[in-house]
Amino acid sequence: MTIHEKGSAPAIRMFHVHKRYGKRNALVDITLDIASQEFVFVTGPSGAGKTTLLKLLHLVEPVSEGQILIDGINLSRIPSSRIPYLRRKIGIIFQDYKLISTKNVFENVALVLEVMNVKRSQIKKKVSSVLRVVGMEDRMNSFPLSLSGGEQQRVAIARAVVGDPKIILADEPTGSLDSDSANVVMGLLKGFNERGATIVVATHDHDIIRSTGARTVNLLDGRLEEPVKAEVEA
Amino acid sequence: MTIHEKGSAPAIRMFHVHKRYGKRNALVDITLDIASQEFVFVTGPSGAGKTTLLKLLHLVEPVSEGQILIDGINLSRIPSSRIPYLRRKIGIIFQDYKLISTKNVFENVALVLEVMNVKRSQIKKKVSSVLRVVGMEDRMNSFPLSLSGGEQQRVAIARAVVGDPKIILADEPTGSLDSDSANVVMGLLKGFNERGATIVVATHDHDIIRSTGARTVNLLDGRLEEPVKAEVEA
Amino acid sequence: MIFFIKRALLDIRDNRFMHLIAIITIALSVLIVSAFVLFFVNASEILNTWKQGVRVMAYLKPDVADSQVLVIKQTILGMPGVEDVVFISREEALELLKADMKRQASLFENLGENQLPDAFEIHMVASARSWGKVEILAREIESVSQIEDVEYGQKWLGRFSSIFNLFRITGFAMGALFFLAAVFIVANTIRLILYSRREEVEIMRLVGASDGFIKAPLYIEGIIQGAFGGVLGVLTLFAAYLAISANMGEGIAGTFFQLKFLSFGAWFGIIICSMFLGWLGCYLSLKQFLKA
Amino acid sequence: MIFFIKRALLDIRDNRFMHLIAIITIALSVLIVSAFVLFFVNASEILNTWKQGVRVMAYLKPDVADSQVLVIKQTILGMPGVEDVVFISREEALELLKADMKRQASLFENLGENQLPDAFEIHMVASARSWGKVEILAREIESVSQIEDVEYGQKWLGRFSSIFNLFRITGFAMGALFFLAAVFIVANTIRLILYSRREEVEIMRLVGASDGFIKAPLYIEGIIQGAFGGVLGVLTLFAAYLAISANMGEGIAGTFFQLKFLSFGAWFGIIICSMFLGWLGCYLSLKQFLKA
Ligand SMILES: Nc1ncnc2c1ncn2[C@@H]1O[C@H](COP(=O)(O)OP(=O)(O)OP(=O)(O)O)[C@@H](O)[C@H]1O
Ligand SMILES: Nc1ncnc2c1ncn2[C@@H]1O[C@H](COP(=O)(O)OP(=O)(O)OP(=O)(O)O)[C@@H](O)[C@H]1O
Ligand SMILES: [Mg+2]
Ligand SMILES: [Mg+2]
Repeated sequence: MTIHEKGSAPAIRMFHVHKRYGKRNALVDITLDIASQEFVFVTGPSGAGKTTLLKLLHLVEPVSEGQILIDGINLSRIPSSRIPYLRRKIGIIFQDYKLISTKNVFENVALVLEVMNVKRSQIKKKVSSVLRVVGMEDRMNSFPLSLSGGEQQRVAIARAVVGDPKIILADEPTGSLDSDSANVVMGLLKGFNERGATIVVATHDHDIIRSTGARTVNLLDGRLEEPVKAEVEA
Repeated sequence: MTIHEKGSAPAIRMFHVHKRYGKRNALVDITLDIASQEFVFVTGPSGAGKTTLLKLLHLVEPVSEGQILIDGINLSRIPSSRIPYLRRKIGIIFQDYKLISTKNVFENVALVLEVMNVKRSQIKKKVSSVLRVVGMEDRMNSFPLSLSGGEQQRVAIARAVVGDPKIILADEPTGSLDSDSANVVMGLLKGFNERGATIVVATHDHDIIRSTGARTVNLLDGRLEEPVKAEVEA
Repeated sequence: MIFFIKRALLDIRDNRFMHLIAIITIALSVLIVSAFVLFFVNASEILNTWKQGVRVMAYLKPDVADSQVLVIKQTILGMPGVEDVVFISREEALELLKADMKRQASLFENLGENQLPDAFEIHMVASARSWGKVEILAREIESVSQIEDVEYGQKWLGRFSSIFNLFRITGFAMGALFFLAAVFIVANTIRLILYSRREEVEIMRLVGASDGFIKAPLYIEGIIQGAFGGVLGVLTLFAAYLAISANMGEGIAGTFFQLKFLSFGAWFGIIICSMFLGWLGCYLSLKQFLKA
Repeated sequence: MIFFIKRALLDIRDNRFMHLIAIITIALSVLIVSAFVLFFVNASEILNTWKQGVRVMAYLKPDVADSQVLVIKQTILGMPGVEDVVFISREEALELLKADMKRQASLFENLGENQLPDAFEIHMVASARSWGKVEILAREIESVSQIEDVEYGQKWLGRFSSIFNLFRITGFAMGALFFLAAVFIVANTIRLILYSRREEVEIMRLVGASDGFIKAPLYIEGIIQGAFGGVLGVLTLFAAYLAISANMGEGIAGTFFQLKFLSFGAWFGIIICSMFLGWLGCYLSLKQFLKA
């Protein structure tokens, strides 16, 4: 494992991680370091295991084998009562958005802050400002089912970043967006990255990867396509 | 309205169609002809009204104003008991897939044929063959929630085409697909088009539009961006 | 049809959890209603056995000739509602009286002539054992010229009838209430189930399924749920009945009264009813549901 | 806490349909259980008024001096379970007897000396009016040397007790059954509701909500549902009660018996119970639910 110079300790370390769903191998022997404050793309064709990788990092699924450390904390050792606190440090954009359909846009985004016990006035301010960035400020009172696909995705993005997380996991965050909106979103993520967040984006949009020029991790059938030799930067 | 020479009568005609959700104008004064056996792209940024347009054609939503004719049938005049029969002529791929999560892949796709009263043995054959085309043949017994985003999308595509529909409406059919899979899907749609189906694809993926070179209808804030002057072909 | 039944069964497999809840709910509803009915039937039975004790005494005038007694007996037997008439001579009456009043028996020791009247004890058929009918009969018997007086324990019977009426009305009202509540609960449960499956139904419509295609298996499922629920409910009731009547047996051994269970026909009726309940639940929820 | 209550109320607004169903279900369950309890209480009341008729007669030996009567009366009054003791002299007894037996009154006309014994009529406190206790008391009284005999209508009381026991046991069993059924139905309904909201709960967990944060408003909602359901159930029962007792009034005007409704305390208790029911339903479903 090479130690990355950008940031201090790696934000995410995966050692020989396997993930099996029944007999199906979704991830095979993944060993990967992501430095603190790094920006990483995960790519690969449909079914390669991108979403699975992010789910493991967010403790949505348990690993089948191997170890994952986030900020030095071993995810297999963490007691289940601590999981919520860990998740509050991570913002996640799900491929299928996962908005609560009985709550409106504002409430969906505000939920993240309510969970953290942020004050009401504070919540209002933060939610409005983040919705403004993704261009959904005037839809605060709409319900997810009355939004277009791209609008839902933008709400999901707002929710992921509203809590100022140290790590942002984004699963195809621009899949439903036209190129202009996509650029806005990528700009937003880069801004967070510059202000210190570690960012992992799963995507199959090579235009975006090219325009960003960050490190790319390539998955194929659950395997790392080429052992990622972390290029020593600076 | 120019009469298209490819195909006989227009498969889809829209006259001054408006669609309002409450006070929000999703579509404004759309007048559009799509010839029988034509291949048309509908583009536009997030929230432009692409999905709304397809929903009107599939009778998911009623028009607020104006008339839509499909195969010469006026959609506002059709009795609700006839709607299922009209829908069986149209294959649709939803932006959010809309797979039934309690049914497995085979059952989801087979449903279209069951509804049409196709014989069991026939169903088996057709479903297998269409799943083979989209590369999901070996996942027939999986449930939608255990599929990756792209896999779900491919099942949705299989379901849309399995009934050999005369019209295929596709809403971002390649949004979750890597470029290879996307090409496979576009090839599939082109094949249907060549065998006589009318195809309408809503997408924001300009690569795909470019590679296909078909007519493009551009929406912006619910309006046709430039009155579509149908280029006389042949 | 077979296709729809197949689809219904597949559907039950796919939605086990919710079907189980529906079945349990139906079973409990059936249990409640039929337990109450059983309770009511048994309690009525008890009151009925008491009512059997109701009899009418007709006292003859002192000078009636023996030859006339049979004629009068026939007359009374011919009246509507009379089941049996027993002649009790004044001698028998005295013996009965003495037996009845052991304590005061000493009273009768230095008794002169037996001045008791001859009498008829009249038993009535079960259906005529209501206060009103007994009164009518009594008046009719009184109109026979050789009858001096008719006695039928007015007070006792009156009190009894009013209680019985009270019991019957509340019993019916409660049975109806329970039944309605059961229908509501089942309908609500099925509505909730359909609600949680509204997406599935919506998707089926979007791929061109007709309402009939969507509804048929749901109805069949409702009926199957009803059948399972009914059987389960009746079996549970039967178990409870066995437990209670075993307890009873010890408690009042050799009692005059035997707990009754429902007849086989009633079993069958309950199960049919609960199938209907499943169907009705479906019907009520689907009506509102497919509109929306 | 206020925050959680606010969230619960918002949640109820967001999920009106399902909360309405939960409330109706709870109301119906409350209705069923309390209707049955009310029925049972009233029926018991009737049986109890009959039981009040139970009395013990103690007959004195012929040669007891008047001066001793008071002493014996005090002795009996001192025995456990005795409420009141009334002395009935032989003269009074004869008058009562004659009044009792109007028909046979002619018998007493040429009666010599009054050979009836003096007696005590003993009334018992309500709690001691069971067969077993009456028997014990009777034996105790018999042991008083001046008492010749004790009579307490063994047969009548025995039959009565067995029926009363039967009634009580089935009543309790059925009340318990209904209650359990209600708990099940409510728990199932809430489970179904949570099931249809499992995605929402799952999403909340994914954005870092602790179990407490998720559960607190659900419990509060359960309790609010319970309260609404309870009030609705009791009100419906009260309406039904008014309807029935109005009917009763006509049917058996001027009857000795007055239908009772639940006391205010009982109302309150039922509502508390149904809040508990809402909570319990939540608890049972959440337990299983958050595991999965
Ligand atoms: N819950 C599950 N149960 C069983 N198999 C699963 C489950 N989730 C994912 N899989 C399988 O694991 C493999 C990897 O899935 P994953 O969702 O990680 O793919 P992906 O790289 O995100 O693909 P896409 O680009 O299509 O979203 C796929 O073959 C998928 O079918
Ligand atoms: N059910 C609805 N109720 C209210 N507003 C709606 C509803 N459906 C769509 N809209 C609004 O109508 C507009 C057009 O939506 P539509 O889904 O057609 O956009 P789209 O072109 O498909 O966008 P995308 O590329 O993001 O999917 C949007 O502003 C959307 O919020
Ligand atoms: Mg994925
Ligand atoms: Mg759309």
